[in-house]
Amino acid sequence: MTATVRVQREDFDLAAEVAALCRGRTDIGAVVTFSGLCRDEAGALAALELEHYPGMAETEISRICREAVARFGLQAATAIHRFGRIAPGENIVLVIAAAPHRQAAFDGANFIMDFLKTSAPFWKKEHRADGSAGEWVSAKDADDAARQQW
Amino acid sequence: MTATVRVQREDFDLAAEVAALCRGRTDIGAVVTFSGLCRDEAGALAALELEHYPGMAETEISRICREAVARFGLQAATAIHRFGRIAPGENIVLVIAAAPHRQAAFDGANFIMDFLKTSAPFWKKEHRADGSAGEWVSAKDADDAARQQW
Amino acid sequence: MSTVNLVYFSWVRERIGKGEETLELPADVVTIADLLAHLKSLGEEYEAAFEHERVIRAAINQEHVEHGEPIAGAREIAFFPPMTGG
Amino acid sequence: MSTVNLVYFSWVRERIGKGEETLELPADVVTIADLLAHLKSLGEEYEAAFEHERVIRAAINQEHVEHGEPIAGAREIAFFPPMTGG
Repeated sequence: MTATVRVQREDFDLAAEVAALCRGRTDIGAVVTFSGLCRDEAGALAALELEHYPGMAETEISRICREAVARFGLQAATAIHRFGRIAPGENIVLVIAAAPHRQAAFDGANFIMDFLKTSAPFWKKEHRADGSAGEWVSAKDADDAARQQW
Repeated sequence: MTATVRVQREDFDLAAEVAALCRGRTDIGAVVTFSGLCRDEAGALAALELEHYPGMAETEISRICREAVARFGLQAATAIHRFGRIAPGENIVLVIAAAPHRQAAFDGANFIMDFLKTSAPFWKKEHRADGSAGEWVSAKDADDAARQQW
Repeated sequence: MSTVNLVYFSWVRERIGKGEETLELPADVVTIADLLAHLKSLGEEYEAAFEHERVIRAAINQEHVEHGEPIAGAREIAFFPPMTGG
Repeated sequence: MSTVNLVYFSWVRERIGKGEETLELPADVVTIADLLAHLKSLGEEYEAAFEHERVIRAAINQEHVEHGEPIAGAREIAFFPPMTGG
Protein backbone atom coordinates (compact mmCIF):
# COMPACT_ATOMS: atom_id res chain seq x y z
CA MET A 1 0.00 0.00 0.00
CA THR A 2 1.71 3.16 -1.16
CA ALA A 3 -1.01 5.72 -0.42
CA THR A 4 -2.27 6.73 3.02
CA VAL A 5 -5.46 8.80 2.89
CA ARG A 6 -7.48 10.14 5.80
CA VAL A 7 -10.33 12.62 6.17
CA GLN A 8 -10.62 13.66 9.79
CA ARG A 9 -11.74 16.36 12.19
CA GLU A 10 -8.61 16.31 14.38
CA ASP A 11 -5.25 17.88 13.55
CA PHE A 12 -2.39 15.83 12.06
CA ASP A 13 1.26 15.48 13.08
CA LEU A 14 3.59 16.30 10.20
CA ALA A 15 6.66 14.62 11.70
CA ALA A 16 4.76 11.45 12.66
CA GLU A 17 3.35 11.12 9.13
CA VAL A 18 6.76 11.58 7.51
CA ALA A 19 8.32 9.13 9.95
CA ALA A 20 5.60 6.53 9.26
CA LEU A 21 6.17 6.82 5.55
CA CYS A 22 9.98 6.48 5.76
CA ARG A 23 10.25 3.93 8.58
CA GLY A 24 12.61 1.03 7.93
CA ARG A 25 13.39 2.14 4.39
CA THR A 26 16.69 3.29 2.89
CA ASP A 27 15.53 3.66 -0.72
CA ILE A 28 13.79 7.03 -0.33
CA GLY A 29 15.90 9.98 -1.45
CA ALA A 30 13.41 12.85 -1.31
CA VAL A 31 10.35 13.67 0.75
CA VAL A 32 8.23 16.72 -0.07
CA THR A 33 5.45 17.81 2.26
CA PHE A 34 2.75 20.40 1.67
CA SER A 35 0.81 21.85 4.59
CA GLY A 36 -2.17 24.06 3.82
CA LEU A 37 -3.13 26.37 6.67
CA CYS A 38 -6.14 28.50 7.50
CA ARG A 39 -4.95 32.01 6.69
CA ASP A 40 -6.19 35.34 7.94
CA GLU A 41 -4.16 38.34 6.90
CA ALA A 42 -6.63 41.05 7.81
CA GLY A 43 -7.84 39.77 11.18
CA ALA A 44 -11.40 39.55 9.79
CA LEU A 45 -11.72 35.78 9.91
CA ALA A 46 -12.80 33.90 13.05
CA ALA A 47 -12.61 30.46 11.45
CA LEU A 48 -13.32 28.40 8.35
CA GLU A 49 -15.99 25.72 8.39
CA LEU A 50 -14.95 22.81 6.16
CA GLU A 51 -17.84 20.77 4.79
CA HIS A 52 -17.16 17.54 2.92
CA TYR A 53 -18.91 14.66 1.19
CA PRO A 54 -18.17 11.66 3.42
CA GLY A 55 -17.08 8.63 1.46
CA MET A 56 -16.55 10.44 -1.82
CA ALA A 57 -13.89 12.68 -0.24
CA GLU A 58 -11.76 9.66 0.73
CA THR A 59 -12.42 7.90 -2.59
CA GLU A 60 -11.51 10.93 -4.68
CA ILE A 61 -8.31 11.74 -2.74
CA SER A 62 -7.24 8.07 -2.94
CA ARG A 63 -7.76 8.10 -6.69
CA ILE A 64 -5.65 11.26 -7.05
CA CYS A 65 -2.86 9.80 -4.89
CA ARG A 66 -2.80 6.54 -6.83
CA GLU A 67 -2.58 8.50 -10.09
CA ALA A 68 0.33 10.56 -8.70
CA VAL A 69 2.14 7.43 -7.50
CA ALA A 70 1.86 5.85 -10.96
CA ARG A 71 2.64 9.00 -12.94
CA PHE A 72 5.69 10.18 -10.98
CA GLY A 73 6.98 6.85 -9.69
CA LEU A 74 6.38 7.84 -6.08
CA GLN A 75 7.47 5.35 -3.43
CA ALA A 76 4.74 6.54 -1.08
CA ALA A 77 2.12 9.26 -0.79
CA THR A 78 0.05 10.55 2.11
CA ALA A 79 -2.92 12.92 2.02
CA ILE A 80 -4.85 14.02 5.09
CA HIS A 81 -7.70 16.54 4.84
CA ARG A 82 -9.47 17.95 7.87
CA PHE A 83 -13.13 18.98 8.13
CA GLY A 84 -15.13 20.96 10.68
CA ARG A 85 -14.23 24.29 12.24
CA ILE A 86 -10.62 25.39 11.66
CA ALA A 87 -9.15 28.59 13.13
CA PRO A 88 -6.53 30.84 11.50
CA GLY A 89 -3.06 29.36 11.89
CA GLU A 90 -4.41 25.80 12.05
CA ASN A 91 -3.71 23.06 9.52
CA ILE A 92 -6.28 22.19 6.84
CA VAL A 93 -4.50 19.70 4.61
CA LEU A 94 -1.28 17.69 4.48
CA VAL A 95 0.21 16.04 1.39
CA ILE A 96 3.45 14.04 1.41
CA ALA A 97 5.24 12.53 -1.58
CA ALA A 98 8.33 10.32 -1.36
CA ALA A 99 10.52 9.37 -4.31
CA PRO A 100 14.09 8.33 -5.13
CA HIS A 101 14.83 11.79 -6.58
CA ARG A 102 13.71 15.30 -5.76
CA GLN A 103 11.80 16.40 -8.86
CA ALA A 104 9.42 13.44 -8.71
CA ALA A 105 8.67 14.21 -5.06
CA PHE A 106 8.05 17.90 -5.81
CA ASP A 107 5.89 17.11 -8.86
CA GLY A 108 3.95 14.41 -7.02
CA ALA A 109 3.01 16.63 -4.09
CA ASN A 110 2.18 19.55 -6.39
CA PHE A 111 0.02 17.34 -8.65
CA ILE A 112 -1.90 15.91 -5.70
CA MET A 113 -2.60 19.42 -4.37
CA ASP A 114 -3.73 20.77 -7.76
CA PHE A 115 -6.19 17.92 -8.27
CA LEU A 116 -7.30 17.84 -4.65
CA LYS A 117 -8.22 21.55 -4.89
CA THR A 118 -10.50 21.04 -7.89
CA SER A 119 -11.75 17.45 -7.50
CA ALA A 120 -12.00 16.55 -3.81
CA PRO A 121 -15.50 17.33 -2.47
CA PHE A 122 -14.75 19.95 0.21
CA TRP A 123 -16.27 23.40 0.64
CA LYS A 124 -15.12 26.25 2.86
CA LYS A 125 -17.42 28.72 4.60
CA GLU A 126 -16.11 31.76 6.47
CA HIS A 127 -17.04 32.63 10.03
CA ARG A 128 -16.29 36.31 10.41
CA ALA A 129 -14.59 37.81 13.44
CA ASP A 130 -17.30 40.49 13.78
CA GLY A 131 -19.97 37.79 14.08
CA SER A 132 -21.64 38.65 10.77
CA ALA A 133 -22.66 35.87 8.41
CA GLY A 134 -19.70 34.66 6.39
CA GLU A 135 -19.61 33.69 2.74
CA TRP A 136 -18.87 30.40 1.06
CA VAL A 137 -15.38 30.67 -0.41
CA SER A 138 -15.51 30.89 -4.22
CA ALA A 139 -13.60 28.49 -6.41
CA LYS A 140 -10.66 30.14 -8.15
CA ASP A 141 -10.10 30.09 -11.91
CA ALA A 142 -6.40 29.86 -11.05
CA ASP A 143 -7.02 26.47 -9.45
CA ASP A 144 -8.63 25.13 -12.62
CA ALA A 145 -5.74 26.54 -14.64
CA ALA A 146 -3.25 24.87 -12.31
CA ARG A 147 -4.95 21.54 -12.85
CA GLN A 148 -5.08 21.94 -16.63
CA GLN A 149 -1.30 22.30 -16.84
CA TRP A 150 -0.64 18.63 -15.92
CA MET B 1 14.75 37.92 9.45
CA THR B 2 12.94 35.69 6.97
CA ALA B 3 15.66 33.11 6.30
CA THR B 4 17.02 30.58 8.78
CA VAL B 5 20.19 28.85 7.57
CA ARG B 6 22.29 26.30 9.41
CA VAL B 7 25.14 23.96 8.45
CA GLN B 8 25.54 21.32 11.13
CA ARG B 9 26.72 17.81 11.89
CA GLU B 10 23.67 16.77 13.93
CA ASP B 11 20.25 15.77 12.56
CA PHE B 12 17.37 18.25 12.34
CA ASP B 13 13.77 18.04 13.53
CA LEU B 14 11.33 18.69 10.68
CA ALA B 15 8.33 19.41 12.90
CA ALA B 16 10.28 21.75 15.19
CA GLU B 17 11.57 23.75 12.22
CA VAL B 18 8.11 24.11 10.67
CA ALA B 19 6.64 25.07 14.06
CA ALA B 20 9.36 27.69 14.61
CA LEU B 21 8.67 29.21 11.23
CA CYS B 22 4.88 29.37 11.70
CA ARG B 23 4.73 30.25 15.41
CA GLY B 24 2.38 33.09 16.29
CA ARG B 25 1.46 33.80 12.67
CA THR B 26 -1.90 33.49 10.92
CA ASP B 27 -0.85 34.92 7.55
CA ILE B 28 0.87 31.78 6.20
CA GLY B 29 -1.31 29.70 3.88
CA ALA B 30 1.16 27.16 2.54
CA VAL B 31 4.29 25.46 3.86
CA VAL B 32 6.35 23.19 1.61
CA THR B 33 9.20 21.14 3.05
CA PHE B 34 11.85 19.18 1.21
CA SER B 35 13.87 16.53 3.02
CA GLY B 36 16.80 14.98 1.18
CA LEU B 37 17.84 11.60 2.54
CA CYS B 38 20.86 9.36 2.13
CA ARG B 39 19.61 6.64 -0.20
CA ASP B 40 20.86 3.14 -0.74
CA GLU B 41 18.78 0.98 -3.03
CA ALA B 42 21.26 -1.80 -3.63
CA GLY B 43 22.59 -2.29 -0.11
CA ALA B 44 26.11 -1.40 -1.32
CA LEU B 45 26.46 1.86 0.60
CA ALA B 46 27.65 2.01 4.21
CA ALA B 47 27.45 5.79 4.47
CA LEU B 48 28.07 9.10 2.72
CA GLU B 49 30.76 11.46 3.93
CA LEU B 50 29.68 15.07 3.40
CA GLU B 51 32.54 17.54 3.09
CA HIS B 52 31.80 21.27 3.03
CA TYR B 53 33.53 24.63 2.81
CA PRO B 54 32.89 26.19 6.23
CA GLY B 55 31.78 29.79 6.00
CA MET B 56 31.12 29.77 2.28
CA ALA B 57 28.49 27.03 2.69
CA GLU B 58 26.40 29.17 5.05
CA THR B 59 26.96 32.32 2.97
CA GLU B 60 25.96 30.66 -0.28
CA ILE B 61 22.83 29.00 1.13
CA SER B 62 21.78 32.29 2.74
CA ARG B 63 22.19 34.06 -0.58
CA ILE B 64 20.04 31.44 -2.33
CA CYS B 65 17.34 31.67 0.35
CA ARG B 66 17.23 35.47 0.20
CA GLU B 67 16.89 35.30 -3.57
CA ALA B 68 14.02 32.81 -3.25
CA VAL B 69 12.27 34.97 -0.64
CA ALA B 70 12.45 38.01 -2.94
CA ARG B 71 11.59 36.19 -6.15
CA PHE B 72 8.59 34.18 -4.91
CA GLY B 73 7.38 36.49 -2.13
CA LEU B 74 8.08 33.90 0.54
CA GLN B 75 7.10 34.80 4.09
CA ALA B 76 9.88 32.65 5.49
CA ALA B 77 12.51 30.15 4.37
CA THR B 78 14.64 27.63 6.23
CA ALA B 79 17.58 25.63 4.91
CA ILE B 80 19.61 23.21 7.01
CA HIS B 81 22.43 21.14 5.50
CA ARG B 82 24.29 18.45 7.42
CA PHE B 83 27.94 17.48 7.04
CA GLY B 84 30.01 14.54 8.25
CA ARG B 85 29.15 10.84 8.05
CA ILE B 86 25.51 10.12 7.15
CA ALA B 87 24.07 6.59 6.96
CA PRO B 88 21.36 5.38 4.52
CA GLY B 89 17.92 6.47 5.69
CA GLU B 90 19.31 9.53 7.50
CA ASN B 91 18.55 13.14 6.62
CA ILE B 92 21.02 15.21 4.59
CA VAL B 93 19.20 18.45 3.89
CA LEU B 94 15.99 20.25 4.85
CA VAL B 95 14.42 23.16 2.98
CA ILE B 96 11.20 24.89 4.06
CA ALA B 97 9.33 27.62 2.21
CA ALA B 98 6.26 29.43 3.55
CA ALA B 99 3.98 31.66 1.49
CA PRO B 100 0.39 32.92 1.38
CA HIS B 101 -0.42 30.58 -1.53
CA ARG B 102 0.71 27.12 -2.52
CA GLN B 103 2.50 27.65 -5.83
CA ALA B 104 4.92 30.21 -4.35
CA ALA B 105 5.76 27.79 -1.55
CA PHE B 106 6.34 24.91 -4.00
CA ASP B 107 8.40 27.08 -6.35
CA GLY B 108 10.42 28.60 -3.50
CA ALA B 109 11.42 25.24 -2.04
CA ASN B 110 12.16 23.80 -5.47
CA PHE B 111 14.27 26.83 -6.46
CA ILE B 112 16.30 26.69 -3.24
CA MET B 113 17.01 22.98 -3.78
CA ASP B 114 18.01 23.41 -7.44
CA PHE B 115 20.49 26.19 -6.59
CA LEU B 116 21.70 24.53 -3.42
CA LYS B 117 22.58 21.41 -5.45
CA THR B 118 24.76 23.31 -7.90
CA SER B 119 26.06 26.28 -5.87
CA ALA B 120 26.44 25.31 -2.22
CA PRO B 121 29.98 24.01 -1.55
CA PHE B 122 29.30 20.43 -0.41
CA TRP B 123 30.79 17.21 -1.75
CA LYS B 124 29.69 13.63 -1.13
CA LYS B 125 32.02 10.66 -0.88
CA GLU B 126 30.75 7.09 -0.65
CA HIS B 127 31.81 4.62 2.02
CA ARG B 128 31.04 1.19 0.61
CA ALA B 129 29.41 -1.60 2.62
CA ASP B 130 32.14 -4.08 1.55
CA GLY B 131 34.83 -1.82 3.01
CA SER B 132 36.39 -0.98 -0.37
CA ALA B 133 37.35 2.60 -1.15
CA GLY B 134 34.32 4.61 -2.25
CA GLU B 135 34.12 7.21 -4.97
CA TRP B 136 33.35 10.90 -4.84
CA VAL B 137 29.81 11.33 -6.13
CA SER B 138 29.81 12.95 -9.59
CA ALA B 139 27.84 16.10 -10.30
CA LYS B 140 24.86 15.43 -12.52
CA ASP B 141 24.17 17.26 -15.77
CA ALA B 142 20.50 17.02 -14.78
CA ASP B 143 21.20 19.25 -11.78
CA ASP B 144 22.73 21.94 -13.97
CA ALA B 145 19.75 21.66 -16.33
CA ALA B 146 17.35 21.99 -13.39
CA ARG B 147 19.06 25.18 -12.32
CA GLN B 148 19.07 26.63 -15.83
CA GLN B 149 15.28 26.41 -16.05
CA TRP B 150 14.71 29.17 -13.46
CA MET C 1 -40.81 5.67 -11.77
CA SER C 2 -37.50 5.08 -10.06
CA THR C 3 -36.33 5.96 -6.57
CA VAL C 4 -33.08 7.84 -6.01
CA ASN C 5 -31.26 9.28 -3.02
CA LEU C 6 -30.20 12.89 -3.53
CA VAL C 7 -27.52 14.67 -1.47
CA TYR C 8 -26.67 18.36 -1.48
CA PHE C 9 -23.64 20.26 -0.20
CA SER C 10 -22.51 23.81 0.57
CA TRP C 11 -24.80 26.57 -0.69
CA VAL C 12 -26.82 24.11 -2.78
CA ARG C 13 -27.75 22.41 0.50
CA GLU C 14 -28.44 25.75 2.20
CA ARG C 15 -30.70 27.04 -0.58
CA ILE C 16 -32.71 23.82 -0.82
CA GLY C 17 -32.92 23.72 2.96
CA LYS C 18 -31.92 20.10 3.42
CA GLY C 19 -28.87 17.91 2.95
CA GLU C 20 -30.58 14.83 1.55
CA GLU C 21 -33.87 13.44 0.37
CA THR C 22 -35.29 10.47 -1.49
CA LEU C 23 -37.36 11.16 -4.61
CA GLU C 24 -39.46 9.19 -7.06
CA LEU C 25 -38.43 10.25 -10.56
CA PRO C 26 -40.65 10.25 -13.67
CA ALA C 27 -39.50 7.94 -16.46
CA ASP C 28 -38.57 10.85 -18.73
CA VAL C 29 -35.78 11.95 -16.37
CA VAL C 30 -32.86 10.26 -18.13
CA THR C 31 -29.78 12.43 -17.57
CA ILE C 32 -28.37 14.70 -14.86
CA ALA C 33 -29.58 17.67 -16.92
CA ASP C 34 -33.11 16.21 -16.98
CA LEU C 35 -32.94 15.74 -13.23
CA LEU C 36 -31.87 19.36 -12.68
CA ALA C 37 -34.80 20.56 -14.82
CA HIS C 38 -37.17 18.31 -12.87
CA LEU C 39 -35.88 19.56 -9.51
CA LYS C 40 -36.27 23.20 -10.60
CA SER C 41 -39.97 22.47 -11.21
CA LEU C 42 -40.44 21.41 -7.59
CA GLY C 43 -40.26 24.85 -5.97
CA GLU C 44 -38.45 28.14 -5.68
CA GLU C 45 -35.84 26.77 -3.24
CA TYR C 46 -34.67 24.41 -6.00
CA GLU C 47 -34.87 27.20 -8.56
CA ALA C 48 -32.59 29.30 -6.32
CA ALA C 49 -30.16 26.43 -5.74
CA PHE C 50 -29.84 25.57 -9.44
CA GLU C 51 -30.27 29.09 -10.87
CA HIS C 52 -26.79 29.05 -12.42
CA GLU C 53 -27.01 25.50 -13.65
CA ARG C 54 -23.68 25.46 -15.45
CA VAL C 55 -21.65 25.90 -12.27
CA ILE C 56 -23.41 23.03 -10.51
CA ARG C 57 -21.29 19.88 -10.18
CA ALA C 58 -22.83 16.44 -10.00
CA ALA C 59 -21.74 13.02 -8.79
CA ILE C 60 -23.38 9.64 -9.32
CA ASN C 61 -22.56 7.00 -6.72
CA GLN C 62 -19.79 9.32 -5.46
CA GLU C 63 -18.08 9.79 -8.82
CA HIS C 64 -17.92 13.09 -10.71
CA VAL C 65 -20.11 13.13 -13.85
CA GLU C 66 -21.03 15.63 -16.56
CA HIS C 67 -24.59 16.93 -16.93
CA GLY C 68 -25.19 14.71 -19.94
CA GLU C 69 -24.55 11.53 -17.95
CA PRO C 70 -27.48 9.03 -17.80
CA ILE C 71 -28.68 8.42 -14.26
CA ALA C 72 -29.90 4.86 -14.82
CA GLY C 73 -28.70 2.64 -11.98
CA ALA C 74 -27.82 5.55 -9.70
CA ARG C 75 -28.24 4.82 -5.99
CA GLU C 76 -27.01 8.23 -4.88
CA ILE C 77 -26.82 11.47 -6.84
CA ALA C 78 -25.07 14.53 -5.39
CA PHE C 79 -25.23 18.20 -6.39
CA PHE C 80 -22.78 20.81 -5.17
CA PRO C 81 -20.87 23.99 -6.14
CA PRO C 82 -17.27 23.96 -7.43
CA MET C 83 -15.03 22.57 -4.71
CA THR C 84 -12.85 24.75 -2.51
CA GLY C 85 -10.86 22.31 -0.39
CA GLY C 86 -7.12 22.07 0.03
CA MET D 1 54.96 39.00 -5.09
CA SER D 2 51.73 38.66 -3.19
CA THR D 3 50.69 36.18 -0.51
CA VAL D 4 47.45 34.23 -0.77
CA ASN D 5 45.75 31.50 1.24
CA LEU D 6 44.66 28.57 -0.90
CA VAL D 7 42.06 26.00 0.17
CA TYR D 8 41.16 22.75 -1.60
CA PHE D 9 38.18 20.43 -1.26
CA SER D 10 37.05 16.95 -2.23
CA TRP D 11 39.27 15.14 -4.76
CA VAL D 12 41.22 18.33 -5.48
CA ARG D 13 42.29 18.26 -1.82
CA GLU D 14 43.00 14.50 -1.95
CA ARG D 15 45.14 14.74 -5.10
CA ILE D 16 47.18 17.70 -3.86
CA GLY D 17 47.52 15.98 -0.49
CA LYS D 18 46.57 18.94 1.69
CA GLY D 19 43.54 21.06 2.44
CA GLU D 20 45.21 24.44 2.61
CA GLU D 21 48.44 26.27 2.10
CA THR D 22 49.83 29.77 1.84
CA LEU D 23 51.76 30.69 -1.29
CA GLU D 24 53.77 33.60 -2.60
CA LEU D 25 52.62 34.35 -6.13
CA PRO D 26 54.73 35.85 -8.94
CA ALA D 27 53.48 39.20 -10.24
CA ASP D 28 52.45 37.72 -13.61
CA VAL D 29 49.75 35.61 -11.94
CA VAL D 30 46.77 37.89 -12.56
CA THR D 31 43.71 35.68 -12.98
CA ILE D 32 42.36 32.39 -11.63
CA ALA D 33 43.48 30.78 -14.91
CA ASP D 34 47.02 32.12 -14.40
CA LEU D 35 47.00 30.74 -10.88
CA LEU D 36 45.91 27.29 -12.08
CA ALA D 37 48.75 27.30 -14.65
CA HIS D 38 51.20 28.36 -11.94
CA LEU D 39 50.03 25.64 -9.55
CA LYS D 40 50.35 22.98 -12.27
CA SER D 41 54.01 23.94 -12.60
CA LEU D 42 54.64 23.14 -8.93
CA GLY D 43 54.50 19.35 -9.17
CA GLU D 44 52.67 16.29 -10.42
CA GLU D 45 50.18 16.30 -7.52
CA TYR D 46 48.92 19.69 -8.75
CA GLU D 47 48.98 18.46 -12.34
CA ALA D 48 46.78 15.52 -11.29
CA ALA D 49 44.39 17.76 -9.33
CA PHE D 50 43.96 20.26 -12.14
CA GLU D 51 44.30 17.87 -15.09
CA HIS D 52 40.77 18.62 -16.32
CA GLU D 53 40.99 22.33 -15.71
CA ARG D 54 37.59 23.17 -17.14
CA VAL D 55 35.66 21.24 -14.49
CA ILE D 56 37.53 22.93 -11.62
CA ARG D 57 35.46 25.52 -9.75
CA ALA D 58 37.03 28.49 -7.99
CA ALA D 59 35.98 30.88 -5.26
CA ILE D 60 37.64 34.13 -4.16
CA ASN D 61 36.95 35.20 -0.59
CA GLN D 62 34.19 32.53 -0.48
CA GLU D 63 32.36 33.70 -3.60
CA HIS D 64 32.13 31.71 -6.82
CA VAL D 65 34.18 33.19 -9.68
CA GLU D 66 34.99 32.31 -13.30
CA HIS D 67 38.52 31.38 -14.38
CA GLY D 68 39.00 34.79 -16.00
CA GLU D 69 38.48 36.60 -12.69
CA PRO D 70 41.43 38.76 -11.49
CA ILE D 71 42.76 37.63 -8.12
CA ALA D 72 44.01 41.03 -6.96
CA GLY D 73 42.91 41.60 -3.36
CA ALA D 74 42.10 37.96 -2.71
CA ARG D 75 42.69 36.82 0.87
CA GLU D 76 41.45 33.28 0.26
CA ILE D 77 41.16 31.36 -3.00
CA ALA D 78 39.44 27.96 -3.12
CA PHE D 79 39.55 25.22 -5.76
CA PHE D 80 37.11 22.33 -5.84
CA PRO D 81 35.16 19.98 -8.15
CA PRO D 82 31.53 20.59 -9.13
CA MET D 83 29.40 20.48 -5.99
CA THR D 84 27.28 17.48 -5.04
CA GLY D 85 25.40 18.60 -1.95
CA GLY D 86 21.68 18.57 -1.32
